[in-house]
Amino acid sequence: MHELSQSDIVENLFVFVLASFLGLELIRGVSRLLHTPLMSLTNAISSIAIVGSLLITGRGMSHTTTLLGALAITCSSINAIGGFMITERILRMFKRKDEGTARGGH
Amino acid sequence: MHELSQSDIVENLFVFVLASFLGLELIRGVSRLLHTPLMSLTNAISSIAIVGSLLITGRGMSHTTTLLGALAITCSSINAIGGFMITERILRMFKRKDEGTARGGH
Amino acid sequence: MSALNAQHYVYLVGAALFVLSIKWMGQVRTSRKGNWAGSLAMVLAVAGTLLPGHYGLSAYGWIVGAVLIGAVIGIPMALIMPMTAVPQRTALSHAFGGLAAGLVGTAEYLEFAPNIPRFVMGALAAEMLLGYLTFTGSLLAFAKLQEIVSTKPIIYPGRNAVSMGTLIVAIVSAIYMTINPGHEVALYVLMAASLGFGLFLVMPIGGADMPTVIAILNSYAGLSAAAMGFVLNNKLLIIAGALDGSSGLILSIIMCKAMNRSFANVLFGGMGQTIAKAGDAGPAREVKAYTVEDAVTMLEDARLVIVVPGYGMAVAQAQHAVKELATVLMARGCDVKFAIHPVAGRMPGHMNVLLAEADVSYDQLLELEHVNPLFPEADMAIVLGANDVVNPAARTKVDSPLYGMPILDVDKARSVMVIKRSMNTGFAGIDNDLFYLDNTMMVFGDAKKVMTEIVADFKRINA
Amino acid sequence: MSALNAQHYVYLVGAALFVLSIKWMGQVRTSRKGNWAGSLAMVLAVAGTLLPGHYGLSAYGWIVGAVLIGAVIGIPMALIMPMTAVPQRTALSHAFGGLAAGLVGTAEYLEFAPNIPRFVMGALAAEMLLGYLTFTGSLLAFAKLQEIVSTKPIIYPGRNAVSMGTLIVAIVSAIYMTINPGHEVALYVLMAASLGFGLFLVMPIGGADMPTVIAILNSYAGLSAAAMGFVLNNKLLIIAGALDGSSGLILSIIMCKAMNRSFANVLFGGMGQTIAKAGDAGPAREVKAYTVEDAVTMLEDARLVIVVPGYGMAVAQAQHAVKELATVLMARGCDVKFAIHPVAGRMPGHMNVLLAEADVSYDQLLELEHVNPLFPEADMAIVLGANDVVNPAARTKVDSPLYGMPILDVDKARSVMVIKRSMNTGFAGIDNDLFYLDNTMMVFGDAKKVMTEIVADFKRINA
Ligand SMILES: NC(=O)c1ccc[n+]([C@@H]2O[C@H](COP(=O)([O-])OP(=O)(O)OC[C@H]3O[C@@H](n4cnc5c(N)ncnc54)[C@H](OP(=O)(O)O)[C@@H]3O)[C@@H](O)[C@H]2O)c1
Ligand SMILES: NC(=O)c1ccc[n+]([C@@H]2O[C@H](COP(=O)([O-])OP(=O)(O)OC[C@H]3O[C@@H](n4cnc5c(N)ncnc54)[C@H](OP(=O)(O)O)[C@@H]3O)[C@@H](O)[C@H]2O)c1
Repeated sequence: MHELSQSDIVENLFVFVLASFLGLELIRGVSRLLHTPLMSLTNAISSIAIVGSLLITGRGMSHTTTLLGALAITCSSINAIGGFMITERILRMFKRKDEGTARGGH
Repeated sequence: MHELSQSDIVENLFVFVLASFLGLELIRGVSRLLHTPLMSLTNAISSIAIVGSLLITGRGMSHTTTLLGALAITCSSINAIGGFMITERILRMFKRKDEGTARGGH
Repeated sequence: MSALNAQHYVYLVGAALFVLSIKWMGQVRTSRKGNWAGSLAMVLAVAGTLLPGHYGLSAYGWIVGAVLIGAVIGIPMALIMPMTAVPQRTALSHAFGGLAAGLVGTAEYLEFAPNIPRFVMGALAAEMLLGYLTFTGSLLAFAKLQEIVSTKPIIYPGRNAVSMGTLIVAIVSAIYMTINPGHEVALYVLMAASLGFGLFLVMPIGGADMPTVIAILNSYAGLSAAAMGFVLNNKLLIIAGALDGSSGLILSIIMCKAMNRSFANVLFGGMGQTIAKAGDAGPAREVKAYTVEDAVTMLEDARLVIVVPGYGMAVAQAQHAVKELATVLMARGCDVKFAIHPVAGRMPGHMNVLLAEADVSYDQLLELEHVNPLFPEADMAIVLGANDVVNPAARTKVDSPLYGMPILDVDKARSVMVIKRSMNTGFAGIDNDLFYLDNTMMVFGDAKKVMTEIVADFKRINA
Repeated sequence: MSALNAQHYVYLVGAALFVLSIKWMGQVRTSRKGNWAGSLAMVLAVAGTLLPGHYGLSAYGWIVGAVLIGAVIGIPMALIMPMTAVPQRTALSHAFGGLAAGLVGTAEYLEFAPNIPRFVMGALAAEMLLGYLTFTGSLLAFAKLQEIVSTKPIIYPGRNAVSMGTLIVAIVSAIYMTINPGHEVALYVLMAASLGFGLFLVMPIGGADMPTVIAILNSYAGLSAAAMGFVLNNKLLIIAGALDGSSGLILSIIMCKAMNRSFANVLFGGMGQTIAKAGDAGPAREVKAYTVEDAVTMLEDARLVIVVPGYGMAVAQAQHAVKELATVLMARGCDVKFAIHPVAGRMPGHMNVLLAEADVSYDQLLELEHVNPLFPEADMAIVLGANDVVNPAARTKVDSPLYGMPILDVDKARSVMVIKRSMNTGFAGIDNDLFYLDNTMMVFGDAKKVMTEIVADFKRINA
């Protein structure tokens, strides 16, 4: 497996620290009204693990690895596809009085 | 001069983008009461250019370079030292009624 | 620009879009844009990974097949899921996410061990630990919420020792693996202990505390994705994972605060014990039971009515009926507001989503800080299947488990109408003095049924 | 851990501290901690750079000498500077910061050209451009604020063409350098054009618009530090620079919004022209001039007084006198509040700092949104050297340059006392209808003098 240089590691830590700070600030700014769709959105985002799943599967290594990887892809894509769709469904329900009542979706 | 790999560059861009987003969120959260000390603080922080000045001076390269570098160090350290001190002076003036009136500083 | 570089830039745009997606989710106006930004970011993440050239991926057959299966399962699940099932569905999703992270970690290990540098191995172990515990923990949370298993806390003597013990085994084997990546047996110990700890973590937690736990598990799922990012030296994974991690953390903190409880209290089932203690105390007192007709009479002359929905509205699916009542009352010139307590219902924003589903305009929904000053002016506060969030004990009884929790001051309204099925307690298992106040009228019955009857009565009067 | 690694971790902690420092600056309670975190971060940045081993720095004599000179200049400057001089001192600081960035860029170029990879050269050119324009721009801003040169906008025909032309020359030479790093002449063209553009940028801007320009220059100084970070592949520089860049941007946007103006309007001196136009319009109208004794009589029975400080209070240094008046009034049982308009004075937070200096408790200072609902209940609004921020034209006159700017609604108070030296206009150069209202009394004189006299009168009455 590729050796990471110390500086790669520290750079990743920089990115991690910044992104965590940013996450804390951004989430704190989310209106309470939207906490349910927010949960659903971050749930969908956590399917980013699909990137790792694709790599492990696609490299065509041992059979076990490919199988585990494919299973991981399936899990993550259920998450990704379903997550964003549900968030959209939830958000479509939010509207103001003046926006009319035409409803798409379910 | 050292060649940067494409991936170094992109990593730096990642960091820049994250830090800018974070900056925007954080500054937006600063109480209006504190805009003057905030200006003074960010002014002090911009003296971070001292890092570059130190590198260019300390490597002991050509005479011109060292001289320009030393000038840059002087400029940045006026900024750094003065900036944080003034911010402190400004902040010491802010207090609530119940905090008593003992005053340090000037 | 070579494939490698193109990939980097695609990932960069993806990362920026993930950040924007959460930012835009902050306001209703921009929230749909936020969801689209998130989806686009995910598409870019996948496209960037598959870009031919860099990673030299080959097994495209497997990939396409696996994604298709995912889509076939995911899409119908998203389409047919009722809105009340959002907590379950989120739990199930976390289970999938955790499993994916765990499996990727295991596969990486099996493929590359023992040639794994120490830092990478440490990250890999963290990824597996977090991934697998999220998997079983979320699965159990799902089962409890879906009532496949009992929602009661499963409590037995020594449970804390068991779960701590399992966690320690998992951590020790993770450390051992990091130092000696060659010993495959440590992998299996780690996996077993992590899977076990996930179960032990969630077992003692009651069904109603699940939302907090789900938020914590969301945080773990994010952190395991970030750990994967450290393993693969992939910034996009790190950023998305860190955003998720902080989101789960903040949401669980908000919930704990609004319930006036600590993390530890939620995790170690403190509420379960309270139920037994508080449930049987107190002498029998009398309440005033009223009929639907009484309720209509009281509402006829009201000028300002504040509805306080709670978990019971969700159970009864009474959101459409209450919206109808609001419409009827507003047609009569009465102002109607909805008071939304931060932990009303069983998940953050629960009431908002249900009322939005029923087409209630979101500017009619007022948060605690804004609505509390209005109660003294309200002719009637309708407590619709809410209980703990209107319990005045939170203000007055120092020894109550609710003491200190901010509540909706319905008792300050001129009259209060409480609609519930019985004198049963709510989630906290605590008696509610509100029901015994002079200005309180109890209307017993299912929330939806009572609402529908009141509306029918009004329509009769109006006609 | 080798020196290289140690340095990385020191920088990482530094970066986190810079972030925390700005976060903590958000609240008064934590703001001093924020400043300390920032200073510590700077110390770590310097220490990390000087760590022996990695960069192999040697010319320590030069370094120590240069820092000492910096300290000898910086410390006294910080200690003796009066609080009113914060804008000037900030401008001067930006000038130093810009110069440092520019010089480092030039030195790097001279040392390494033509062996500079393209991307690095691009960043280097950006660093010099931003650094040098910040230098001259800030220096001129300083000179105007310090009134070393006239504060009037310097306007001549074709000035926009000249400054745009200079900017284009600077950008073209930057691009040329990036492609051909070998041609030293391009360096000198770039330097000259950047230095020139900085001057042209600030020349047409009036003294009073300087704060907005200073915020923009702050943003540029930050971006040039970030560019230096790209050159040196140094994440700490990038992070600190980006934080600064966004800070300047947000502050200037806030100022523009509160003045209801656009960036372009500020930068191209729109306000300068307005002065000439609006100043001489309108027929002569009558105002009611009152004496200090009248003022005291009016204040004697007041129960709620709201003071609206403005730029005139800063000019007259009347903050201590007004604080004394507040003390006297409060001793008589009258409630006193201060209404702080976001752009009262000449820099963001100007009034807060002055009143804090005079020991006014910051919970007595109310922001626009919170104080406006109070005016109808106020017996007296004292407008102390403020003008534009209380001009009702902003609410009513569609053709006024102030139209749409949120103002303090002093005209809704029972009576208004305006203290200023003459009928002169304020910064926007616009007549103020407030002065002619029936419930307005004008007390002409220097703000400090009038305040001191009123206080003396009160003391006489009380005695
Ligand atoms: N929102 C969150 O994120 C979250 C997360 C975790 C925990 N919690 C906790 O959940 C609780 C929420 O408070 P809450 O006031 O909304 O609910 P609650 O205190 O749990 O009370 C709900 C009430 O609704 C009644 N009810 C149930 N089904 C009904 C039906 N079909 N028709 C009419 N009434 C019905 C029940 O009484 P009957 O049985 O007599 O009808 C019950 O007393 C808080 O204690 C909070 O801490 C919330
Ligand atoms: N705060 C910021 O960040 C910022 C930045 C840029 C621009 N601005 C602009 O600055 C203006 C600020 O409004 P403002 O109401 O505070 O001030 P203003 O509109 O500039 O008015 C100040 C008034 O104070 C009076 N004055 C001056 N010296 C005085 C003294 N010694 N004693 C008594 N009165 C004195 C002047 O009248 P006399 O000459 O008759 O005494 C003048 O009308 C706004 O237009 C704003 O847009 C603010």
